[in-house]
Amino acid sequence: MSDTADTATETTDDVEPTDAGREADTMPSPDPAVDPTTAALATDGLRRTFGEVTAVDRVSLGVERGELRAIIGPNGAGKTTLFNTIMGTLPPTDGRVFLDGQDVTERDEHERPHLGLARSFQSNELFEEQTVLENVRVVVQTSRRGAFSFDLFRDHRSVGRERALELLDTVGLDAPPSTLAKNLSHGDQRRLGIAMALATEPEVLLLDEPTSGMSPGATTATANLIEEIRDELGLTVVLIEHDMDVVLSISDRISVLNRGSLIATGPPEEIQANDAVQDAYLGGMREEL
Amino acid sequence: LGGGGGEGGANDLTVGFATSLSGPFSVFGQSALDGAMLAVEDLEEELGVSITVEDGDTQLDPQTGVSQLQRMVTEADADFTMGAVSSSAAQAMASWANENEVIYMPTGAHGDGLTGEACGPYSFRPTASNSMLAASIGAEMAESADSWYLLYSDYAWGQTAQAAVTRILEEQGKEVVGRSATPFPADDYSPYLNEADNSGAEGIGMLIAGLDLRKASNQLVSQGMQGDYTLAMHQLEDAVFWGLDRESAGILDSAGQVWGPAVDTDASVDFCERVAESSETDPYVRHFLGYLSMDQAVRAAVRADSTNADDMRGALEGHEVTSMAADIKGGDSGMYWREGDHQLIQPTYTVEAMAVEEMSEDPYKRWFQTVNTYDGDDVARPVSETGCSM
Amino acid sequence: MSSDWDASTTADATEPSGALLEVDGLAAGYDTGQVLFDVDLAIEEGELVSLLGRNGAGKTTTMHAIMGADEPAVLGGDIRYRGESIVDWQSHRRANRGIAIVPEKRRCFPRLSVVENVRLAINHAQNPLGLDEALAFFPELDDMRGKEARNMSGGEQQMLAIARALAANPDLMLLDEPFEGLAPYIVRRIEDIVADINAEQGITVFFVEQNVAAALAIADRHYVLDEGHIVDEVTSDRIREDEEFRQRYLGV
Amino acid sequence: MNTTELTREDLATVSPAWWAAALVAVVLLAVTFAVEPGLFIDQAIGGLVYGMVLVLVTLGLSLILGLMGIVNFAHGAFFMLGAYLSYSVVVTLGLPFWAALILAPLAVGVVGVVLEITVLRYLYGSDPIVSLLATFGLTMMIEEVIRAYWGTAPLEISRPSVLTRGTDLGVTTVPTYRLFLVGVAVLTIVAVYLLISRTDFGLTVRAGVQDGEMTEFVGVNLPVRFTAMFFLGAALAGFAGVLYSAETGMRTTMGETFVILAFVVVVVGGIGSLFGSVVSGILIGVSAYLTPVVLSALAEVTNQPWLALQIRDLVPYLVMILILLYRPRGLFGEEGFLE
Amino acid sequence: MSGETATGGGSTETLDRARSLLGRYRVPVGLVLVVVLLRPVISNPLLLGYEAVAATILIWMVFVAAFNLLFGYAGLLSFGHAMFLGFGMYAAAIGVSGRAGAPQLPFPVAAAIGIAVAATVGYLLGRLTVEKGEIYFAFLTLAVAQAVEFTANRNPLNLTGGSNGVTQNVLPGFVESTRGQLVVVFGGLEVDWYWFVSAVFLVSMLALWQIVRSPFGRSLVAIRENGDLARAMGIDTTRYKVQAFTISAAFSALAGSVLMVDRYGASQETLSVITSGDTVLMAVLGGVRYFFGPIAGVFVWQFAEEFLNEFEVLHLGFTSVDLSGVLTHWQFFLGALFVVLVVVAPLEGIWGYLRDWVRDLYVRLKGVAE
Ligand SMILES: Nc1ncnc2c1ncn2[C@@H]1O[C@H](COP(=O)(O)OP(=O)(O)OP(=O)(O)O)[C@@H](O)[C@H]1O
Ligand SMILES: Nc1ncnc2c1ncn2[C@@H]1O[C@H](COP(=O)(O)OP(=O)(O)OP(=O)(O)O)[C@@H](O)[C@H]1O
Ligand SMILES: [Mg+2]
Ligand SMILES: [Mg+2]
Repeated sequence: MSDTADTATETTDDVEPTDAGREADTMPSPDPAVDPTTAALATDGLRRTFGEVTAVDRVSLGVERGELRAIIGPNGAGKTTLFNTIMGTLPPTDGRVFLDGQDVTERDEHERPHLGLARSFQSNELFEEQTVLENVRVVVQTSRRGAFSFDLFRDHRSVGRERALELLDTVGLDAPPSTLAKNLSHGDQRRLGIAMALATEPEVLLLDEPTSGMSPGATTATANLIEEIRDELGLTVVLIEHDMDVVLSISDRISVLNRGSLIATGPPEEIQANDAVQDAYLGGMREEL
Repeated sequence: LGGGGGEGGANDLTVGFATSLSGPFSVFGQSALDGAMLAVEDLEEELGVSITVEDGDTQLDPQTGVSQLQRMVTEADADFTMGAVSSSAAQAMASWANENEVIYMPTGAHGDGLTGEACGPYSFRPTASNSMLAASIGAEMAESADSWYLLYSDYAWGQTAQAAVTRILEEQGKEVVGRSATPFPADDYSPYLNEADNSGAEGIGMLIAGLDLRKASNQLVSQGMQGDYTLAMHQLEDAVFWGLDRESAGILDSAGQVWGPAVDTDASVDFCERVAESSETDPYVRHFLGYLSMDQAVRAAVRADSTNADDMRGALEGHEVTSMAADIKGGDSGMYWREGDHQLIQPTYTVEAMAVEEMSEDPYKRWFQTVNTYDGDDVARPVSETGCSM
Repeated sequence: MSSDWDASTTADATEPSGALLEVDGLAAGYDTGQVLFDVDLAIEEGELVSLLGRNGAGKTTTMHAIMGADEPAVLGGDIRYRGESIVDWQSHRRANRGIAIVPEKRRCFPRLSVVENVRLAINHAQNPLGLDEALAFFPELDDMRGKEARNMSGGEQQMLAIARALAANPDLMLLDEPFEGLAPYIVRRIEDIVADINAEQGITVFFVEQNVAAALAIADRHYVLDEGHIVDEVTSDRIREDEEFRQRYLGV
Repeated sequence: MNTTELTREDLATVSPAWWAAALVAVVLLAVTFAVEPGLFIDQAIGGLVYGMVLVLVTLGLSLILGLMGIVNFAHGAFFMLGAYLSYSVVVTLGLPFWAALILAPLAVGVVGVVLEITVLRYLYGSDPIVSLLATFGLTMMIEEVIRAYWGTAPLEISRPSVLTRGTDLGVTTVPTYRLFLVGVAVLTIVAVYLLISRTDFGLTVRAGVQDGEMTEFVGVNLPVRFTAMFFLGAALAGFAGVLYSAETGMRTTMGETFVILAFVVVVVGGIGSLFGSVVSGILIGVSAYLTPVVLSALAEVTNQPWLALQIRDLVPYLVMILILLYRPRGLFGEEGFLE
Repeated sequence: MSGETATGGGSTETLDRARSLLGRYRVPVGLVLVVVLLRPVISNPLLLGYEAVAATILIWMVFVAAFNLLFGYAGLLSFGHAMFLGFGMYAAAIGVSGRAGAPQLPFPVAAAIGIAVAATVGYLLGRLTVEKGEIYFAFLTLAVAQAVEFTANRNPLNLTGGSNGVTQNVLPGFVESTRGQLVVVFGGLEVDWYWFVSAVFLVSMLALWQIVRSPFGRSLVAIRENGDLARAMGIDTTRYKVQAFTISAAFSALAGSVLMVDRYGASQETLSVITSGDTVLMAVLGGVRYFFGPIAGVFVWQFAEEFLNEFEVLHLGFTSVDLSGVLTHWQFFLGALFVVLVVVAPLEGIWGYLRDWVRDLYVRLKGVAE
C-alpha cells in the first residue's frame, strides 16, 4: 500500500470516520494508487450526490503519466459523473482532483483544458450548425490563445486552420471539412468529438465511450488510434468503455466502478478473473464469434 | 437673417398639422384636426387665401413629433406648424421649432412649461395653461372642502397641473393632505383610490388625463366612494364623460374648462352645429382649439403678408383676437397674445353637470353648464412668475 | 380514426409472400442527397432479422423510413405492412397498428419520468402491457420510477427506451443499435429478452446492430447494407465462416 | 407541470438568507400596520384581489409555456382580442355580457387554432427564442387588425348591473366585480390543473414538445393535440380579456402592458409550474399594492421623507430581478427548464 | 456584395481560398456602398423623397448591428437594449445642454460619458445575468430597462426631464440647424450632417465587423452554438458573454449620442420597451446570422414605416389605385413578413434570402455561360 492510499483514508477519516471503517472491510485496495503529487491525474475521496443518489462515492484514483486506463462498470455506476466531476462540469460534493500534482478542484471547468485536461462526451456534443472544420478550429484557437482572449485584430481564418485539418485527418474523418456537423452520421460525429478533444492539446484525455455506435471496423481503428495517440504524444488516457474487446486489448490497467465506488483496479487479466467484477459487470461474457 | 418659409407673401399657405392620430389621444387629435379644417373653410372664404393642410401622426412620442415637423418643413415645405395633444410631445416640438425658426402652435397642450422654462421665440400657445385652469377652479375647490387629496397623471401635464392646483389651494389656506402620481395610461386606479380613501381628505382632485379620467371615475364608483367626497377636476373635456352613463357623469362636483358647448353664445352654438355635422365626435374643447390655432396662425401670416417666422412673430405678439374665434370662445374679457411668454390670455370657465333630465343629446351632447367665467388676466400668472425668458 | 380500420378491411386480400413487412425498391434521402437505393427487404411474421453495415451505410435511414419519420424523404418504392402499403401513413398510425421502435440515440423524453415515458407508450398502443409488467424487464428502472430521463445515465436511458417499446407489446419491433452503451451483462439480458418475446409472444424483431457478435447471437438472418444498397442477405453461419465477407462489409 | 412535489422539496432547502429576508419583510409589514392600519388592510386585500386577476390573465400563458415550450408573446394580443370581441358582442350585436363571456373566448380560440396551424406548428421543439420572435410578429398583426377594425380610441361596455357596485368586506369595500373575477380565476385554475395533471392530454403534449417525432413513434397523433392545447391557451387569454376589460375598458395598448406583466408573473413563479404562477401572481399583486405603503410608513418612522418613493409600477420588475438573481429558475420552476 | 456569414467557414478548400481573397474587402466595400447609395435612393421622389431620414437610418443601423453582436453572434437576446441607446442619448443631451446645474460639456465628452456609463452598466448587468439562461436573460434585461425608464420618468435631480425628456439647447456647438437642415461646422468647413453620420457609421461598422470576424467573435459563435461544450473545450464562456455585452452596450450608446443630435434631444419614449422590441424585430427581419442582416432589417423597417405610411395612390399608368387605407396598416404586413421569415428560417431574414437568391442566380448564369 502506498502513501496515497493512506492519505486518502486519512482524508475520509476526517470527514466521515464511520464510513471509512466500512470501506476498509469491503475492498482493501480499490486502486493501488499513485502519489497524487506525481500522478498525471488523481482524485482523492471524490464524491458527488444528486439528492439522495450518490453517483460517485469517495473515489480515489491515480493514473500514471502515459498510462492508458479504462474505467468499466454497470450502467449508472457513476462513470460519466466521475468524468464530469474531474472535469469540473459538475462540482464535486466532496473530495479533490489533482492534475499533474496540482490541486485543481477549485478551478473552473474552462480553465482545465488549459491545464492539460480534455474530454469527449458520451452523447455527441458538437457545434451543430458549424462546419466540421470550424468545430475543430475554434478549439485549436482556444487552446493557443487561452480561455479568454480579447483578440480582435486578426481574421479568425488565419488561426489554427492547418492544425484543425491535420487533426481531422488524424481521427480519420473523411467527410468534407465544410459539412455541417449535424449532418454527419452518428459514427462520424463521434470521431469529430475526439478530434475536438485532441485539439485542446491535452496531457490527460478523458474519453467517454469513444467507440459506441461505431461499426466494428471503425471500433478497431479507433482503438488503434487511441493507442497511437498515447504512444506518439505521450498522453495519459482515461477511457470509459463497454466494449470489452477494446478495453482488454488496449488498456494498461482497468478500474471497475460499481454503485459509485471503485471496487477494483488492476491489469486486464486480473480484472477479468476477478469474481466481484464478473458478478457486477461482465455477467458471463460471450465467447467471441 | 430670420426665419425662412414661403417667399412672396401669404396667398398660398401650407400648414403642417402634427398631432396624435393614433393611440389613447387619437380622439383628441382628430377632433382638433376637424376643427382646424372648419377654420380653413372660413379663412379661405374670408381672406381669399388657399391653404393646404399637411397632417401627420405624432403618436404619443416627442421624437415622432419632431420627425413629423421636420418632414413637413423640409419635404412638404410647410410654412408654419401646429398640433400636438400631449405636453411632452408639444415641448419637444416647440423646442425644435424655436431652434429651426419655424412658427409652431401647440394646439392642445396645457403643461405650464410651454409658456414657462420651455418658451421660445416662435412657439405660441393658443389654449389656457394648467395654472390658468387651476386658478379658475381653485376658488371653488377651496370653498367646497378644506382638505384635499390629489390624484394626478404622472407626466408633464399632470405634474404641472398638480403643482398649480396645490399652489392655489395652499394660497387659499387649504390643505393638500396627500397626492398620488398615477401612471398614464393605467388600468388599475384602485390602490390610489385606497390611498385617497384613507387620507382623511374631504375632497379628491382628479387631475387625470384623457379618457383615463373616465376609468378612474368608474373605479371610484365601484369602490363606493362617490358619496363621501367632493370631487373636482381642473380641466374638463366633455368627451371624456360621454362614455359614462348620465348619472355617473354627474359625480364631478366642479371642473375648470377652456371651452365647451356649455359656453352657449350664438357663435358657439353655430360652431357646435357645424362640428356636429362635420366631425365624428360631438363638439367639445378640442374642436375649438384646432379652429383657434388655424385661425390665429393663418391670420398672422396674412397680417404680416409673409410666412417668415420673425414676421409672423411680430404679427402675433401683443395681438388682440377679434376674429370669429373670439366670438366662439365667449366670455367678455377678450383674448390677446401676451408678449412675454406667448400665452394666449383668454377667459376660462368653471362648469358643473346639469341635472340628468336637462342633459340634451341633439343635435349634439350638452351635459354641463357654466358656473363662472374668469378673466384671463385674473387667472394667468404674471410673466415674471412663469420662468420664461426669450 | 375510423379510416384506419376501413383500410385494413379493404386492403388486398392476397398476401403473396405472407411477409409481415416488405420493403420494395425503397429509395430515400435527405436534402443533401439520396442515401438509400432500391432497398428490398422481406420479414416474415415471427422472424428475428438484423440489418448490418458500416457507419453511414443507411441503416438508421432505413429504420426511419419504415417508421415514417419526417426525414428521410421517401423518393420511390413501397413499404408494405401486413400486405398493406403504409408509405403514406403518418408514423403515429403505424405505431397504433403495432410497430414500435427503439431509435438511435435512445430518444427518451428527457423531462418525463421513467413512469411517464412508459405510460405514454402504453396509452397509445392497441394491447399494451401493464406498467409494472413493462418495468419488470429492468429492475434497475423500477428503482427510479420518478426520475426524469435527462438525469439518468446513458445506459439507463437505453434500457428505458427498450422498456418503452416493449410496453407497447408490438407486433413488429424495430431496434436501432439497442446495445449501444450497455454493459455486457445487460446486453446479455436484452438478448434474452428479445429472444423470449420473439419466441413466446411471436413478436417480429428487425434490428440494427454494430456489435456483430450480438447480432449473430440472436438473429439467424441478416441483411447487409452498404452505401445504401442491400448487398446481401445472409445467414449467421455464412458470416461466421466467410472471413472476407466480414472484412469487406462489416470491417471485422 | 409539477406542482406540489416541488414545493415540499424546495421548502426543505430554503437558505438562511431567505429566512432573514422573510424576517425583514415581516418586521416592515408590522411597522406599516402600526403606522397606517386602515390603509394597510385596504391595500393588502386590494392587492390580493388584483393578484388573482393577474393570475387569471397569466394562466393561459403559463400553460402554453410550461407544456408546449412556446413563449407566446401573442398572449397579450389574444387577451386584447377577447376584450374587443366582447365589445362587438355586447355593443354591436346587442347581446348580454354573459354571452360575450362565452362567445369571445371561443372566437379567440379559433383564431388561436388558425395561427397554430399556419405558424406555431412549425416551431415546436425549436429554441424558445424563435417562438418568442414569431409570436411577436403575430402580435403586430393582431394589434394592427384591432386598430384597423375597432380604432385606437378606448372603448367600454357596461357591466351587468349586479356587478357595478362595491362589496363591503367589513374592513374595506372591494368592487364586487373583482370578487367575481377571483371566483372565476379559482375555478379556472382548478379546471386547468385537473386537465393537465389527470389526463393523457397533458402528458402527450409535454412529450410532444420534447421530441415530436418520437411521440409520433409511440403512436400519438400529435398535431391534433397541439392544436387543441393552443385553442385552450388562446381561449383562456380571450376569457381573461373579456373579464378584465369589462372593468377597465378596451385599449389598444392593453395587450402589450399585460403580456409583459404576465411574463413577469410566470418567470417569478418559475416556468413550468402552475402553482408557481398562482403564488407569484398573488405575491406581485400584493407587493405592488403594499410596497408604497410600507415605504411611506418607513419614511414616517425614520423621518426620512425621501424614502416614500412612488415605485408601484416598478414593483413587479424589482420582485423579478430580486428573485431571479437569487433563484434563477423562479420560485417553483423546474431546474434547467428553458435556462 | 455579400455579407459575412456568422455560421462560419466557407466551402471547399480551393474555392475557399479564392473567395477569401476576393471576399476580404467585400464588407468594407458594401458598407461604403450603403453610405453612398442610401441617400439618393431614399430621397428619390418615387420612394420617400425625404432626405433627412437617411441619416437617422444610418444611426439605427449602427444600433441594431450593436444589438446583433449580442443576439446574432453571442446568442443573447437582450429585450432591454433601448436603455443603452438611452444612456448615450441622455448623457449627450444632458451634457450638451448643461441642464439642472450639470456642467456644460462639449459633445464628444458628453458622448464619451454616455458610452462609459453604458459599458459599465453592460458589464455589471452582464456579470449578473449572462449565465441565467436565455429566456431569463431576456426578461431580466427587460426588467432592468423598465427600471431605467421608470427612473428617467421620475426626473432624478431634475436631470432627465421626466416625460418631457431633454429637448432644450441640445444641439452641440458644431451643429447648426435651419428649417430642418443640419450642418456640421468644423472651423470654416461646412459638412452636411449626413456625411458626418456616415463617418461615424463607417468607423463603427468596420469595428463591429472586425470584432465578429476575429477569433474573439468566433468564440462567441461557438458559445452560442453549445455553451456546455465550449466550456469543456476551454472557452471562458462567462467572460466572453460579459465582454460582448459590454461592447454591444458601448456601441449602442455611441449610436444613441449621435441619434440625440439627429432627433433633437433625448426622449423618454426612446427608453421604452417598444424601442427594444423594434430593435429585435429589425434585426430578425434582416437576418441575425449575417453582418449585413441588421442593415437590411433597419432599411426595410424604416422604409416601410415612412413609405407605406405616406403612400397614397398607386399610379399604374392606365389606372390609379388608392392604397392609402390599406397601407397605413403597414405594421400588419411587416408583421406578416416577419412571421413568414421566422417560420421558414428564423435566423436567415431578408438578407439570408437575398444571398441565396443572388447565389442561385450566379450559379444559373454561370451555367448558361458555360
Ligand atoms: N443530474 C442528475 N440528477 C440525478 N441523478 C443523476 C444525474 N446524473 C446522473 N445521475 C444518476 O447517477 C448515476 C450515475 O450516472 P452516470 O451517468 O455517471 O453513469 P455511467 O456510469 O456513466 O453509466 P452509463 O454507462 O450508463 O453511461 C445514475 O444512477 C444516474 O441516474
Ligand atoms: N438529417 C440528415 N441530413 C443529411 N444527411 C444525413 C442526415 N442523416 C444522415 N445523413 C447521411 O445519410 C447517410 C446515412 O446515414 P445513416 O444515419 O442512415 O447511417 P447509419 O448506417 O445509421 O450509420 P451509423 O452506424 O453511423 O449510425 C450518412 O452519409 C449521413 O451523413
Ligand atoms: Mg456514462
Ligand atoms: Mg445509425
